[in-house]
Amino acid sequence: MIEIILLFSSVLFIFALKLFGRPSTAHRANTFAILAMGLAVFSAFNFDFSKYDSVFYITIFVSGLLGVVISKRVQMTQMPELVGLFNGFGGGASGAIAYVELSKSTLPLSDYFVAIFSMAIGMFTFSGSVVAVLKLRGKLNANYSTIATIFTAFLPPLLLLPGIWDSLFLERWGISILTLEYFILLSLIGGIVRVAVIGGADMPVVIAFLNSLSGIAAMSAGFIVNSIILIIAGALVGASGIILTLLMCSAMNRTILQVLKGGFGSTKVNNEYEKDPISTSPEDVAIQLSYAESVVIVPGYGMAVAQAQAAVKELTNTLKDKDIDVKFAIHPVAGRMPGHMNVLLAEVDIDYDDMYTLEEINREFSSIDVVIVLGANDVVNPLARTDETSPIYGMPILDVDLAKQVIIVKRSMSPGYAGIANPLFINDNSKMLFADAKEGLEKIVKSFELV
Amino acid sequence: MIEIILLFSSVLFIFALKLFGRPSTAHRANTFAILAMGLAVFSAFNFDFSKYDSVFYITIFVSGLLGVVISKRVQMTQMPELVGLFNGFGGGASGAIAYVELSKSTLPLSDYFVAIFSMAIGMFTFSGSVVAVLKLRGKLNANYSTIATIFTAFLPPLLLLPGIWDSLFLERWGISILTLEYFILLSLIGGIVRVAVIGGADMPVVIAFLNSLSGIAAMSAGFIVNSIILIIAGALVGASGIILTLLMCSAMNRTILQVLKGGFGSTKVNNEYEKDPISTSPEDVAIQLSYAESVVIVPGYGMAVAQAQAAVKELTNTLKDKDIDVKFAIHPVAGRMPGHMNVLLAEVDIDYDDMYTLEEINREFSSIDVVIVLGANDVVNPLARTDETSPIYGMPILDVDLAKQVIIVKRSMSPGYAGIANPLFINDNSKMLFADAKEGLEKIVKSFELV
Amino acid sequence: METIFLLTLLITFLASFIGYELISKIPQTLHTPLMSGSNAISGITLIAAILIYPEVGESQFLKIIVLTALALATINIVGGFSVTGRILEMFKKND
Amino acid sequence: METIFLLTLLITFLASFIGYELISKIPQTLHTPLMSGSNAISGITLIAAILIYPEVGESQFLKIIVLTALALATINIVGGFSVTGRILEMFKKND
Ligand SMILES: NC(=O)c1ccc[n+]([C@@H]2O[C@H](COP(=O)([O-])OP(=O)(O)OC[C@H]3O[C@@H](n4cnc5c(N)ncnc54)[C@H](OP(=O)(O)O)[C@@H]3O)[C@@H](O)[C@H]2O)c1
Ligand SMILES: NC(=O)c1ccc[n+]([C@@H]2O[C@H](COP(=O)([O-])OP(=O)(O)OC[C@H]3O[C@@H](n4cnc5c(N)ncnc54)[C@H](OP(=O)(O)O)[C@@H]3O)[C@@H](O)[C@H]2O)c1
Repeated sequence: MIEIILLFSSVLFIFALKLFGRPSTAHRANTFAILAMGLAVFSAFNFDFSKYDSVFYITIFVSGLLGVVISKRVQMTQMPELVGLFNGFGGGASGAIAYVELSKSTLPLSDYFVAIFSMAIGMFTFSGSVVAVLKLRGKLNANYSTIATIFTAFLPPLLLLPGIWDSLFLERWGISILTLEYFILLSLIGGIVRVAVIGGADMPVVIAFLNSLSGIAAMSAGFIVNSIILIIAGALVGASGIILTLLMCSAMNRTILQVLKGGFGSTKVNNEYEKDPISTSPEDVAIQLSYAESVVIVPGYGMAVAQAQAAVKELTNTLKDKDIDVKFAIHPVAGRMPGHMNVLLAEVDIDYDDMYTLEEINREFSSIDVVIVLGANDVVNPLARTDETSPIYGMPILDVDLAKQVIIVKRSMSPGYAGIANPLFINDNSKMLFADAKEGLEKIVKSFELV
Repeated sequence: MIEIILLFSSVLFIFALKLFGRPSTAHRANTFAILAMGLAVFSAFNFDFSKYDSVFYITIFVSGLLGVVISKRVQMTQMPELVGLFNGFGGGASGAIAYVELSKSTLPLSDYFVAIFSMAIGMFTFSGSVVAVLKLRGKLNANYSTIATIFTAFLPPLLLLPGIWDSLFLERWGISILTLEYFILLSLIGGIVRVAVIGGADMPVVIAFLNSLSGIAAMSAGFIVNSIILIIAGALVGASGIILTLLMCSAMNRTILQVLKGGFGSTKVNNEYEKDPISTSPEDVAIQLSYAESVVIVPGYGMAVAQAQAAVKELTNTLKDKDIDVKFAIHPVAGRMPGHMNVLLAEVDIDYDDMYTLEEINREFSSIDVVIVLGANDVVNPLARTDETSPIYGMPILDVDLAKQVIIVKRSMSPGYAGIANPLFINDNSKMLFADAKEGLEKIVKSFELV
Repeated sequence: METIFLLTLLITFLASFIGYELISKIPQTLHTPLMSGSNAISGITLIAAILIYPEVGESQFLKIIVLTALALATINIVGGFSVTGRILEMFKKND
Repeated sequence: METIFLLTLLITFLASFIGYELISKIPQTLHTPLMSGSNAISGITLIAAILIYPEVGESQFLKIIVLTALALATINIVGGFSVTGRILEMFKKND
């Protein structure tokens, strides 16, 4: 009976993953996944709920409540942090399970290595995720690559140590608790160091990668506790995390190893501009827009930081009222998480059909009257097409420079994540509106009333 | 050890199926599949080759040789028949295995039903495939729908009979050999009747469907003999056959049930033409072509029947020598098997890049100077777009009628598979070249020398 | 036992393969909900916590660790699904 | 035994799912080689013939039936792969 429930639950997990693949079925996907999870959890009890004491149930209840509260409170712009944090939790849980199993002396030999693997991956995921979250929040900016190099160099002897230790002091074959704890420490430090060297804007890739690791940790925990559903769900998450990571990397034209090695954007390149940009005012922008027939808005990281979604919606409404065609051009790695811009725009009810992917919109730019680049930078940098020495060379970009007029809304001339100058800013058909994305847009909307 | 080989073999089968999905990797796919099959067969011997007598090895050897000879001899136009025949063999083999297992009295109860299922499906596949091959060869044309209706109506009592029989005359629980043979007979007749009612041009769909069934028969045989590799490979074939069947049906805008019900094309529709078509001569066609800048060739069932591939290649060369752009428009169900036209054209070295799918080429027809429709009919019938009462209404077609000039090469005004008139033939910009596809083309090429 | 282990390995491979295949065709728009959804699924390790809790025996220390795992996994699951639901809600009202 | 059966069922499901997913994105050009290739694979039932041949015992009749199955499956496999190779060869020389 239990086995049939588990079979059913596995099938549901797979269909959930499949349904996540289409916008029209994605919300059903979540329901499927919840159902699958519910069945799996239910069957784990094996119809014997009395084996568990009240502390157990209270823990589940309280943490479930906590989960709901956190998830309801968080703002959509903080999504990446939240996913990162939860990831760490999942990894930590798997690591803890593996530790408990390892400290039992009854574990069969073949499971030892799987368990140590699961423990290490889980703990690595945990500490790595915490660092990733801190980086995303901007709480950790320094470059830790020297520490990382030293740590990596010392890792092999550090890993050998417990073997020597155990063979000296341990009588039965196995692993001492002390060694286990030492391994945990190493994994935790490993997670911290590895993530610390990676630049803040690469955190989305790191989070997808850690997500994959947390799946792998769960999968290997499944091998220890003999749970097929754990193995299947873990494998699904592990594999989907990997492919997501690879997709993201290829959208930035970098390999996963380059990303994980870290240090991106730290090499200094020539950031001088040959001439001054033309700057403009909200009033002028409003006038310009009112003469346009087609407008494309390119949201970027700055839009998310400034929380300018509502203002974007307001401007869109204003423009549509004047029968101006408004489209959104979404670069695959714009913002802080893949697909993040789509979510932020959907949050303020911007029509799904108005959001265009890179391939779709790039064909159209030459016939667009005005493009508004809103806190985006690297994803519209034409050097990716022209300058072979540029670190972003080869990354597919939005060809906004082909449009008739480009207005860039950002606070200064400072570079984006890749740390390089953007010649788009000094193009003849570009104008800079120096402002916070939200305030800038609000002023433009206000100016419309005066036009 | 054996188990690890089998594990590896399963993995190879899956990667083979994946590699079949891209033109650049498809030939490696076959190698992978052969390797997987080799490993699976090898492991079935379980390192004990002495258990088998010489009759056994001779059978394998002779039939292997036979397989090679048949496959080398067959012409590419007979591909569908060959695939159909082999299908039947696979199904028949599974059915025979199930019969042997059933006649042992040691089979556990739970396997009885699986085995009967496997036997029935296998035998059905066998006889159905044979009929399908006969139909494809044009050896069976009549419409057997009344027989089918009668058979279907009597099936339930016919199936009940052996139960009564066995309960009367059989002492132990189980199934008598007589009943088994009776079931085999029913399955064989079932296969014949079911396929006989389906029109000849629907045979490709039927063959894909029977392919799926042969996979399912193998899979269930796997459950009886406890072979995981049989189950996996069988399931892969079963599932891929089903989706292939569905893809084909949707390319004809019909459901699988409609196809399997049969009787398509037997309803009589108005096949009168309002006016006479304009007919033309090979010489005129040659002149017309020599003034064209862009030519599209649409091959159809008639091209395959006439074996006109080599002539097509010759014409293409002639045209390309004159710097005329030549493209091929391949409808998904043109010919006698999905993708069949691609294979035939590839056989005579026509460039893969010159073959266009329906979606790709339909955008271009309006700028094409001359379209040559070569033994195709239904796939270029504009009624599919305009006439709601037509049996092919809604089927995506090649919009050749948008081109500047259309030349149709076929032997008469007779309709194609769907049995309906084609208004394209009497369009103002259409001309008919009444000829066998191969002879017609050869004459056109010859005329070029005179131009 | 050995057969079961090999069947399990096979299942692991098949599931990973499916995970990989399914995600490789997902459109970019859905990357955020997908990440968040699969993140929630990775809390499946809750099952392991449930399974081993009755077996930890006397040790208060191990009990606390299992409870910690239980809490972390539960937050991961419940929070993860709830936030995925919120994200998808935003897409849904667009339809 | 029961576990093995359920694991097997799971594998059946996973393999079918993979078959379905993989083929649903195949381009039309490859339909013929795919049909022919998967047709060859369906001869896998050869394995069953190999497995049961030593167990049929005395009965000459059953022996002949197994040999028939063996022959049919072998032709299916060898012929199927060989013809698929021929078809693919035609595509290859195009590259
Ligand atoms: N999305 C992902 O999954 C992902 C993953 C990995 C890496 N990345 C990387 O992240 C980058 C994303 O490109 P992007 O164009 O979106 O961002 P970006 O290139 O990092 O540029 C963001 C710009 O926003 C501006 N900005 C910051 N705060 C602002 C505010 N409050 N108001 C207005 N403007 C503000 C900044 O200029 P000021 O300081 O002058 O205002 C900055 O130049 C790419 O390099 C990509 O490779 C993304
Ligand atoms: N490919 C598949 O997988 C598949 C599967 C199921 C159904 N079908 C059906 O098959 C049909 C395929 O369409 P189609 O346009 O390729 O064929 P079609 O509509 O059946 O027409 C073929 C035409 O070829 C002509 N023809 C026959 N022998 C010829 C020869 N030796 N030389 C020149 N012409 C010859 C015939 O006209 P004459 O007798 O006047 O020469 C006939 O009108 C569709 O209705 C489709 O739904 C295809």
